[in-house]
Amino acid sequence: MSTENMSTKLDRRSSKHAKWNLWLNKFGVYFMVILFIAFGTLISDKFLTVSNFMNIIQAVAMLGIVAVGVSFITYSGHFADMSVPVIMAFSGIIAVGAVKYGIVISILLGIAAGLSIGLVNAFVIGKLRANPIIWTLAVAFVMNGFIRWAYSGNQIYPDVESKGNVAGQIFVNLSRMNVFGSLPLMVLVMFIVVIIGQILLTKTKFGLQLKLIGSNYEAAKMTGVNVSRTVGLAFILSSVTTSIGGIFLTSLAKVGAYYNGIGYDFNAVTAIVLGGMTLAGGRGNAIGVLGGVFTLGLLSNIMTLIGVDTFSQAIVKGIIFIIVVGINAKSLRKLGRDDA
Amino acid sequence: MLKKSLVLLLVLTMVASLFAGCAAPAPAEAPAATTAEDPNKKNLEDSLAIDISTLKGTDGQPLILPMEKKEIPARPADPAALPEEDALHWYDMEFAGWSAEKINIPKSPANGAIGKKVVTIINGDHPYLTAYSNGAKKLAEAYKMDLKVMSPNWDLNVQNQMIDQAINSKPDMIILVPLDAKAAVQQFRKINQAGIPCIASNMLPEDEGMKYVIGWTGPDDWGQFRLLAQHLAKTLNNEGGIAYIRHAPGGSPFFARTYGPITELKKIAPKMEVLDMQAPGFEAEKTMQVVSDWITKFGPKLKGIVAADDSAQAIGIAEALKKANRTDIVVYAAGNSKVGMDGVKAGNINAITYQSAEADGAVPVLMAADWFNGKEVEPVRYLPKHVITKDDVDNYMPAQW
Amino acid sequence: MLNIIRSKNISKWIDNNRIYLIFIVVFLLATAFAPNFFNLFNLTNILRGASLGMMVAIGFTIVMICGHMDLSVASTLNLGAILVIGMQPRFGWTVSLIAAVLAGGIVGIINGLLVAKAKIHSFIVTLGTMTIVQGIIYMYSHGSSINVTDFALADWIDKAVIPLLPPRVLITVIAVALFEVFLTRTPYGKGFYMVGGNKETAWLAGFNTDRYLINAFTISALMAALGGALFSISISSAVPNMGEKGVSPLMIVLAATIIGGTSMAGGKGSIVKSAVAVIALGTLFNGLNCFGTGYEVQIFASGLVLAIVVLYEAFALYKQDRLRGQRPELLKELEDGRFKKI
Amino acid sequence: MGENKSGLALSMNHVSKRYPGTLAVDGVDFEVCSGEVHALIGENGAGKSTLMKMIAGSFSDYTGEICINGKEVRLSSPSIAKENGIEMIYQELSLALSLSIAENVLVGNLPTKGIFVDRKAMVERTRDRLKRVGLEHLDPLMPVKDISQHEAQLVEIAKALGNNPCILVMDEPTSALSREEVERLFKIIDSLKKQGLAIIYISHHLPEIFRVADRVTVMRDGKRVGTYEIEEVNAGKLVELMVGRSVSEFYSSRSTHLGEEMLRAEHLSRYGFFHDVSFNVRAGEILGLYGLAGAGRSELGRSICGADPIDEGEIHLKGQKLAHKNMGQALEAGVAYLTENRKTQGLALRLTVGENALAALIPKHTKNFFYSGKDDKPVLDRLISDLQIYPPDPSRTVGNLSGGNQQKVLLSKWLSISPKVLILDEPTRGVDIGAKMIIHQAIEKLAGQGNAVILISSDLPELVAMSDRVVIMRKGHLIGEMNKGEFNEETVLLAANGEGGFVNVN
Repeated sequence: MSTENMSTKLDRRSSKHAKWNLWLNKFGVYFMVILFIAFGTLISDKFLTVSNFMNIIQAVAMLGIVAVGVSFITYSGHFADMSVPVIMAFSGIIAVGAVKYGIVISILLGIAAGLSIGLVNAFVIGKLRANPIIWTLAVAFVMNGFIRWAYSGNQIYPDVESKGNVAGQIFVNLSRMNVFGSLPLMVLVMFIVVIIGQILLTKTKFGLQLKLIGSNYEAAKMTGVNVSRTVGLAFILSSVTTSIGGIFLTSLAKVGAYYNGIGYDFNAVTAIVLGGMTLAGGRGNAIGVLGGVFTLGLLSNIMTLIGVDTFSQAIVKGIIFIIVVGINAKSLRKLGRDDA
Repeated sequence: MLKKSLVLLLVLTMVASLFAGCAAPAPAEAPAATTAEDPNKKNLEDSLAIDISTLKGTDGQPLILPMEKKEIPARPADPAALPEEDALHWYDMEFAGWSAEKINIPKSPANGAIGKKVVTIINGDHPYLTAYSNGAKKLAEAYKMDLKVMSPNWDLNVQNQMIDQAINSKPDMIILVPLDAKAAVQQFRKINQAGIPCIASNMLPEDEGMKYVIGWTGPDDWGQFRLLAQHLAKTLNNEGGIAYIRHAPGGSPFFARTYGPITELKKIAPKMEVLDMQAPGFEAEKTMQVVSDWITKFGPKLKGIVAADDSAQAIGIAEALKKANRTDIVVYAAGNSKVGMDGVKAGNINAITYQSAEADGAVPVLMAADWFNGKEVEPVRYLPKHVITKDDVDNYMPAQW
Repeated sequence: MLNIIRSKNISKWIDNNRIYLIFIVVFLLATAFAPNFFNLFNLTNILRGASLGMMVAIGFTIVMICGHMDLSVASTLNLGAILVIGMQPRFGWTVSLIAAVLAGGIVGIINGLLVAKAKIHSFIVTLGTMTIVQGIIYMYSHGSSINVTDFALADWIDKAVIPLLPPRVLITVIAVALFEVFLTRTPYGKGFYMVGGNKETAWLAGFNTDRYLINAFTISALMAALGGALFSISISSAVPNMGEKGVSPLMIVLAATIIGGTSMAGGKGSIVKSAVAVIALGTLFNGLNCFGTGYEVQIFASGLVLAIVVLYEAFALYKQDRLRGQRPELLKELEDGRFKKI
Repeated sequence: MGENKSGLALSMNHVSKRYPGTLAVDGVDFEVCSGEVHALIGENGAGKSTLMKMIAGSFSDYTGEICINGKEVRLSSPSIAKENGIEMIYQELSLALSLSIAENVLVGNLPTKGIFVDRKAMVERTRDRLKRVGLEHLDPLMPVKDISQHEAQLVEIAKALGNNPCILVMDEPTSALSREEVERLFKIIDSLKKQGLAIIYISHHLPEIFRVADRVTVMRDGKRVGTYEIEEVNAGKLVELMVGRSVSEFYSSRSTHLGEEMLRAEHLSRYGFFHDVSFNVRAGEILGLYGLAGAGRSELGRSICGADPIDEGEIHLKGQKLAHKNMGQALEAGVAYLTENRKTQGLALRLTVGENALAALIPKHTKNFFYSGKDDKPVLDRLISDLQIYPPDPSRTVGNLSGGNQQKVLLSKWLSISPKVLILDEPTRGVDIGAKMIIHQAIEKLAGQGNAVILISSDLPELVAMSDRVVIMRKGHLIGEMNKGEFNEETVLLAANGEGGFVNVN
């Protein structure tokens, strides 16, 4: 009798502990955000201001938009999309090229361009089950070569391409525009993408089935989930947000060029993983990813405020990244949800 | 078993065909020997008659401008011992090439530039370098030279292979844009040892490397930024804190575009202060983040920003300033890309350096032509220096890239 | 029936040796059509260019056989390069080369410990160390490249004393051969395949799997550092940011390893095949460059090769999956015509 | 101890092992003598597997004392266990699929010549070992991924035997074997016993235990209930000890009410897997589907539910042609398939009980694009209480549950949508008796509600007791059917072997 009591007590405690660990895993990144904010407030009186926070958020807005899309891929257990940079470059360059037909067509065609790469990825990875990293790497190579060839290594400019019509101006302004007073459009889009992403992941058939796929692909398949379509959709969604990010980036840089977007592939993975998603899939959420993106922004902000030079910043970032992910992995292992 | 025999077969074919291949190139050299004296003279005369002063860049500026002179001070005993704020600390970087003793430089054939085979190896793919190649091609066309451009896409290993490939194709001249000032030494040495005349372009190699080349042409980064700094000091009345957005590490611009203005300002406006320097790369959003952080950190102390690039970096700066409503901060940058000139025109950038990409590509070809024509060639040929401001920016439109 | 067996064997054979076929095709095409391609000088040049990638591919392949990924090789390569040049003036070549390679080894040990003991995904660990090591390199070199003025070693190491095989290439080839023998012919080497094929089994069979992982990452980093050091010796200088712009050696090696038939899932792969794949990609680049095509065509072509290989692999896996467990006597029944043909 | 036994090979004194939150093994004493087969039984979660893993050296943090041949040892890693002559045959296959049979069999012990692997010796040695388990026809250099699952199980046994152990632990070694292979294994065990090996045999199959064991130890809730000479006990007694209460009748007879025809397969073929299969199943009926390993039963089940393609033939559901292209469409029509591979294909082990149990409900609970979770809780509560899933906490990670409870969760996934036709592939493999009863009740309940069940099982008593009708497959063909009353364990088995007075329906 007494042992039974003991064991149920033990059970209950461990269950409580488990829930806490799980919560930590889900939103733990925000502890870090709070930690950083506290630290920033300590080191600089200028840190805790609206304008500083606006700066931080705006600086990472594009990364946020891209990362939320790529996080669908990570969530489905397909690691990452190495074709992110070329999708960004391609969507941007096509959007600039189409700016002469008006801003709406420009944006739509830009997204369609990125989407077309996403569709190929979706088919080859979703349906044919090619290795996602290698395939997207191949796509990155091929498209990189293609864009350079098609534009003979030149970059194109929205104001030139628009031939003087107002669309070119609007295009350049996309990344500079404020809505509702002083809310930058990019930031608004980022929050919208995060909210849609969160809803998609947690409240729809797609998201729930994606979780199942990420946790055990075969089991999902044997539960009647249309795995190829769902995985494909993840790649398509990723390509859409990546295209949006690419158009913003191009608008900000005022040029469409094949080199736009370099580095966004690994940066997105960094943010996603910091945000509590594991590469094994099926864990994390879009709000966590947003936290990961914020963390990166805060980290840069604080280090520049302290006066850390560029090189040391890289070292500190790398170390914090490994530590955070290490803690996360450990807490998951305590839960018996070892992903290794 | 199958595998083994396959490997054997492969090795055999390779060896067999190698010998076949070695024998093949021999007859190609035969016609050169039969060339008589006369056509050479004729060729020289024709070449000298070519007038390139009418060539214009896509920006409407003359492609070739007369070279600017630069004063060369005496080298201090140990430049590295001087503080970094002292211009002479950077002596070896800035004045590389002027005093190098040339080694084993081939003699000019003095038989005219027409028909000469030139290989240009640039350092990577970038719109600037696309314009660079266009400039080079334009001049090569004028001289009826056979110009081939190779790009290793920023990969040093690939560039080394391309140099070997270029040597292997036995051209009359190799023009090399090194990826790195120091790695260039061995590259030029290799070309030199192969007996092929060589010109360095755009990226100034170390003094050691200048021994092996006929000459170097390119922008005077240090000089340009001194000029820019003078303009900056004047605008700010020799006061205020300056922050620097640096070039990507690994090349001479990383230093020239930061320490050029720093040393100059130290000299002409000692009250001006270096606040910080960061290298966020050529990304608008990262630069924006850094500049925003600076504005937060330094507040009104920050009076001016010097950037190594007038496109993405300058855009990032402009965005950050606009958000913070800091119209008082002045911005100076290198470049003259379209984006940069648009920025100057719009008032986002106070001034940029004039660095014609097409001229950058054309001048080394001109140097090659001069050399083929038997003319005297100076060891260093700078592109003209100029600071573009709102007043004269229209003269440089449309931009080359 | 015989037909089926034979066609199955041939496709299996092609599958196993595809990299040699790819190499031969690329090589023959280049020989036939590319000007200035087929001569000793140029072929030596290709091998010289490939030796860096081959050296990195050795360790990278071992890590991949263990079912892991090492993104930090490009940084480690830079570390080896910068240290050997940076230390040479004070310590001489021997000491600085050893120190540079050992410094790479430390990176590898850290990678290995974090993967094996802290149980963090290797993709993440090496993504982190990649950034950290690159930062350290910049700090060490102050963001500048460095060089030495002693060219004696540089000249020796790249001079083709033996046709096709300058010392640098020779060292690389020997390293590839040694590691291939080690991996496929010794019991310890076989253990890497076991650990990658099924970690649980390997552990239960008494293998110290953690040590294997640490060793794999250490070998990877050691070889990357050695490759970088030899490369920098050959140019008497070191650049801190090789691979930061353009296409990183990491991507080339990754592509080559996959084209060479190493499986990302682990348990399968060959160092020689990875090395041949590096040479094949180098030949492709070189051949296309002989035509004077721009870089865009070269990257397009290598991407295409990679894409085809990935697609082929996916298709083979799909087919294998579909046919697993088929009963031969039922297939016989089909052939006898009791049913419609497939 | 008995006279024929020569001393203690292994003795464990008061050993314990704690997992986070549970005491899996709680102060157990256990011993095995040389030349003895000691069976270890208990329900899933009773602690047998943990105890065995302890012997195999999987844990470094157990408490208590372990002696081998009278000497105390600390078995903190698999290599130490191996050094002490302990070999283990695992329930889940532990072979590296991409490596060759030889490398797997000789793992950690490859023959060398100098520093190199001696390939010739490797092949020869492997061939010898394969011969012992009747696999002499396999090429030792063939990769393991190319052999069948039951062959792989035998390779696993060959691997363990090859190291000449003095203590051999077998954890459900027969779960993937056919009858003949099981019989061959028993012969091997007999001869090993004669050689003086100490064998620990874990199984849920009581008949097997009575066939091979000398003594039996029963565990429950991490504790040892008792150790008995095999002559002292009978099946009923053992079940009682395991479950902790008396089980008067294991298989209750149920009254069936057969309705209309639910599903009819007409000349179904998937080329190379099964050919020309026709049968039907009625509402309320449990149709047993039996065949030896490799007969094509699972393949048939997978094809009917749309997981695999059908090359020829038609399926009719309630008289209407079922034209499904994938599993999702089959599910929508009401045909579900419970996989035999719980861990690889059945459950997402990293997710919770709730997420797994409701996985199939996702499309049904999605309205207007959004998933509504408000119906989740009642469904989940009902499933957990119906199937007595323990612990009754839907937020538990499935991977931490015992095998029996995992199987219940897997079943609950399909019960949640109560499909018209449910195909169950080995629904009680590796499951303890208590869980088995609950699963059987749930299946009967489902059939009782007017659904059809197709039961694929190698467990003959289960198949015979549960089924209203049995169809037999052999080598990819459906060779006949038997109605209630016409079949018993023996006739079914004979039919599956192609013998006996069985009328071929084709």
